[in-house]
Amino acid sequence: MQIFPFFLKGLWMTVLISGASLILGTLLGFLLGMLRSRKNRLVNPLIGFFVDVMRGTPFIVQVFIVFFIFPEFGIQLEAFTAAVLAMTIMGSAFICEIVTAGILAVPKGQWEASSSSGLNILQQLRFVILPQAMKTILPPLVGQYVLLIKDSSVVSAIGVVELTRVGWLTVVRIPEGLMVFSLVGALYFAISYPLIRISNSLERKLTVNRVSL
Amino acid sequence: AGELDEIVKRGELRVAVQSGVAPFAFVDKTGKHTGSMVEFAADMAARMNVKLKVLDYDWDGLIPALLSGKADILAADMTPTLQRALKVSFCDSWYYVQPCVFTKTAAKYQTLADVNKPEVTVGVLLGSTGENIAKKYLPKAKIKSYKGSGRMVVQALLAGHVDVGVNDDLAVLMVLPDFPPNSVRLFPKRLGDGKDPLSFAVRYDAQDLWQWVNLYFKTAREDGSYKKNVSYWLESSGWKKEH
Amino acid sequence: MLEFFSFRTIWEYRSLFQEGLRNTFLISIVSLFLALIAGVLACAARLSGWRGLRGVSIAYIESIRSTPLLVQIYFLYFGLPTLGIRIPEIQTGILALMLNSGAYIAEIVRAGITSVPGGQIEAGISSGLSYFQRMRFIILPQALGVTVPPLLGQAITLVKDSALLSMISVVELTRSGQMLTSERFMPAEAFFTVALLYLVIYFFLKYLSGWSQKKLIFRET
Amino acid sequence: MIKFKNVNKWFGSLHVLNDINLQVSAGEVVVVCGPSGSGKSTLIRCINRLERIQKGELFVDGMPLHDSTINLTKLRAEIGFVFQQFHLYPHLSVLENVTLAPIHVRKMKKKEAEALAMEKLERVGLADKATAHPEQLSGGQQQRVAIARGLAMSPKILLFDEPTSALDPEMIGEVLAVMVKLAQEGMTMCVVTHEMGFARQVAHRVIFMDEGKIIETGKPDQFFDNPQSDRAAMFISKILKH
Amino acid sequence: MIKFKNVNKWFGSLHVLNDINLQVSAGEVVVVCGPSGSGKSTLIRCINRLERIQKGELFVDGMPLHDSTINLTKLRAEIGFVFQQFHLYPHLSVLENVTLAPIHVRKMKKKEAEALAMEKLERVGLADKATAHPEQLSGGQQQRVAIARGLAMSPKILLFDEPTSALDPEMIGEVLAVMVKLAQEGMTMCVVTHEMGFARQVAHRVIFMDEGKIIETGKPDQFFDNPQSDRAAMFISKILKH
Ligand SMILES: Nc1ncnc2c1ncn2[C@@H]1O[C@H](COP(=O)(O)OP(=O)(O)OP(=O)(O)O)[C@@H](O)[C@H]1O
Ligand SMILES: Nc1ncnc2c1ncn2[C@@H]1O[C@H](COP(=O)(O)OP(=O)(O)OP(=O)(O)O)[C@@H](O)[C@H]1O
Ligand SMILES: [Mg+2]
Ligand SMILES: [Mg+2]
Repeated sequence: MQIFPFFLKGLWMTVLISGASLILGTLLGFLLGMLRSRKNRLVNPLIGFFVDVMRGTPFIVQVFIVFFIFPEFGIQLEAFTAAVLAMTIMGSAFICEIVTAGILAVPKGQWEASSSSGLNILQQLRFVILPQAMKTILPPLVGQYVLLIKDSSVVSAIGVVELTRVGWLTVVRIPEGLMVFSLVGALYFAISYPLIRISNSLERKLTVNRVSL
Repeated sequence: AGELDEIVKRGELRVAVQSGVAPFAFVDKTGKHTGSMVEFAADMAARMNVKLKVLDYDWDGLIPALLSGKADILAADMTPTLQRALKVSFCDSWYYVQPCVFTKTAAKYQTLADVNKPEVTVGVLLGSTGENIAKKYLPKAKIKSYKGSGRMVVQALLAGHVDVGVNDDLAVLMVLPDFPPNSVRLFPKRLGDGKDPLSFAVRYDAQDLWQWVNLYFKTAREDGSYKKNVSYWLESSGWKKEH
Repeated sequence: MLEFFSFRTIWEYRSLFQEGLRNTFLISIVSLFLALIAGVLACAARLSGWRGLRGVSIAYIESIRSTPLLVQIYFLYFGLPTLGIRIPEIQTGILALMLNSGAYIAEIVRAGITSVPGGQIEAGISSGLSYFQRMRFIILPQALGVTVPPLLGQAITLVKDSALLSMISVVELTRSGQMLTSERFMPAEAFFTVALLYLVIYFFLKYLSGWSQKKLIFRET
Repeated sequence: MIKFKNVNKWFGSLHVLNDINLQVSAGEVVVVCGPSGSGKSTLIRCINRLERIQKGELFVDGMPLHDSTINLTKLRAEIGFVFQQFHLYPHLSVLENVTLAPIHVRKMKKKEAEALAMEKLERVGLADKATAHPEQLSGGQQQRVAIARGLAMSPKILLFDEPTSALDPEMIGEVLAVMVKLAQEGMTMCVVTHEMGFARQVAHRVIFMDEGKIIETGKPDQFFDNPQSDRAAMFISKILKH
Repeated sequence: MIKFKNVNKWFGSLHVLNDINLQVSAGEVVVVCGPSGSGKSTLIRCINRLERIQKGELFVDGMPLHDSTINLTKLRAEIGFVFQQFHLYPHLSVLENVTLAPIHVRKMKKKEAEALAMEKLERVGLADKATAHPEQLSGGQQQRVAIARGLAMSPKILLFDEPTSALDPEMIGEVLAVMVKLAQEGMTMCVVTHEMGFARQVAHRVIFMDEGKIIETGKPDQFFDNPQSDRAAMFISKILKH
């Protein structure tokens, strides 16, 4: 049980990295998502390509590129910063997809009505489209957060001592491997489960009542 | 300016370790990096009169960390091979481990010949000395390499996923007390000539650092600090109580 | 690290990468197929009127979704043998990926089913079709169209998650990269090759999904 | 054929059907009208048990719908329902839309069901669209296919819930023409609609609902020209005004 | 006020507006009718550039819409548009729906915008619903709020695209009444509608379109009672039949 404080430290690092990158990734993701929903012929393929590469390559490779290849171009980052940056970039790609889908799910008439009133595009997004899109965006967004939190375990490869890393480090010293990993699992569960419940209840609240099958 | 100048100017020696290998490098109860190699690194830094920075990577991160310049010295339980030496410079070996074959006490395998058969599965650690040795001496057996610590191989053995394991005997003996008594037995004969070297590594353009590390070990052997480190960490298990 | 990027070494290791790619591909396809079955069953259980069954399915889905795959693999590989159940690596990996993706797929399928407009269901009811007939002939065919994009996402996740099997000594794509790194100390070569090959699988799946979506999507008028 | 006896239904605390008594005999055509929210849809949806009643008795073709043990599949096979929004199956062709139930509920052979479906499509004037998909049809055509789909089960009763109110004005005529033909051939029909022309031409009775109650029942001409209750009079004046 | 000069528009290969020439002067009320798909919606959507024209010239309030450099925000602030499906903002209250554009486009103070909005809501008879949300209103009320929203920008022109065809019959009257009042007060209006009563009462001109062309233009009574072209005659007979 004396290992517990160590685990809490790992948990704290996991929360810190995920928290920072979720906030940044959400901002960036929303920005990209909004740009993408405009269907601009120049910007869209670019964002599309970015999203494809981020979705199509393992996160560990992305982390390595940020940490080990960026230095070749003069960008030396601390492990923590590199981890947050990599998570932010990757997260923003996934969030971008969710946001685009949410915006496209708002009926076209809402765009037409608001542009007919003379609102400019930013005003339309800010006052009319996004508030409605949030209904479609929120449940998968929270679900995506859970995935990102779990993905944060990958950054242990560049020396960030987060929860999973703590598990591996501890397993070296004490025999109860299963117990260690149960604890790791339980701690992830402790962060993820509430989020999943939130996502589920948002989904229930925000989607219209339906006929039973 | 050479590598050493830069280290001194920076005031910090950055050493990459993989903290999964007690007693070479691991994280102790208090969450501190320690172990034989970490102590050597600390001593080096002290004698350079700079601070030590321990960079702790996963296996996948070790080599890139050295090559990309994140770390100055790679202090892992790595065996120098000629192929690897094409990319990095290995310093003189500072210690010799004895890779051994181990199996469940009840298993029928007795000699190397019993194990060198296609139907036998051998568990090793990815990238470790054991992996190189097993490939060399047990070419017919099926090899499964695990990632993580030496404990993984023992665990895989006891779970029945492999028939025997190959790892250096120190690492095996170290973890045995944590498993049910008498469940694992080591083959009496060590593999190879009984001695396989471990070396620190530096980038191959850092010849000044390379020489310095070699000189360091020479000095340490002479002034007894080498002996102290090795006998505390590697030749007894007294450290276990303290860390 | 990029200075002396060696294509020759990558070429030299092509058979290793081939093996890794093949295993990743096979493991993914098999697990995906099984996960689809598991997901549809779990979803059916979740939507069923039976409270017990629903409870079991929710427990399965939510516990999988809130714990890391790594922990799940660890349990199957090192935990099950303590109960006397020992499964070889590849099968363990397939089982883990199947259970893991199954939970996500269950949610995807459920979302697809609930997206079919209520009027469709009422029209089916009014014609006298039974629950299973409605599922089979009306709801599932329409749900399929909406489900394809998120299923693609899950398939991609699964492919990338299969990298974790390297931990238990399965030689898949990521492991081939690790072996190149460990033998030759060429990490840049290794991970660019690996990333590229994953990207190839990704675009293959994306193409597949675009194609099937074209065949499956219907708009209600 | 259909018999409501003191039928009541609530949605939560909302009393949507309030002591409904109504009989429809075989071959009769009944038009239901009334303001929005008055319970018209709920009323006819109860007839094929898309909604369940909570108090009172409801018999359809001799089957007691208030009894939860009745065979619903059998009941629904006897009743066709046409929705305001058509609800054709978008993934199936017109022909498949019509044959789905005959094949899987009536267990007809595919050939046989297709012959039957073509006959019904002929009847609504759309035999040439059999291979089209719903999205390729205009609203009026879709609604006629929906009617053919209902007819294909050879139902004893046809229910319509505002079948023309989602249609463009020019298409309303073609759907009403089909419905008039069916009425004249003796089909038992309950139709929620505000189409006065249709009601006057073929309805035997018009029922006016408000706030979950049947307020007035009468012959169409009498009802429209000379409503008894104030509420009905006001309602009729509203739908006539423009 | 509005001037179409040989305007053409295509969707892909579909020629939806074919050499349109049309002038609407200030204070005029023009009704556009014609079969589904004839291009009515496209025509009036071009007036506030929801659709762009591809050939010809279109001037609105002196601004050349065929020119891509015009200030769209300014243009649209001068034109109110009322949609068939209302398109109220579901997440905002009625009052917020009406004040949104005045506050953010006209840069009014919130207080000021609210006073203005209340005045407009009064005008459509819904001042008491200011705090309600759209989903709590009937269709007719929603459409009246949509009109108030359009009016709140004090537009020079109001465009209506089938404003009553998504409404229950009893609610059509209340919306038309508001529109009649606006017309009588001298608002310039283009209305796509099939409501003959409205057209006869207030329209100065009826325009009949088919297949992207303006087939006939005339005074309402003359057009409905005595159409010149066969196509118009057939169309009128269809919408009158039931
Ligand atoms: N599933 C439901 N849950 C709760 N309330 C309902 C439900 N269906 C209908 N209602 C309410 O019951 C009342 C009667 O509804 P119903 O649809 O029968 O009216 P209607 O006469 O058909 O109106 P309309 O002309 O608008 O179709 C309305 O107030 C409606 O809001
Ligand atoms: N965005 C679009 N892309 C392609 N085709 C379109 C688009 N909008 C309209 N059309 C087509 O252009 C033609 C004219 O459409 P429009 O909506 O103007 O007709 P309408 O007269 O308003 O018909 P309705 O009475 O059904 O509203 C139709 O054939 C329609 O299918
Ligand atoms: Mg209704
Ligand atoms: Mg239109």
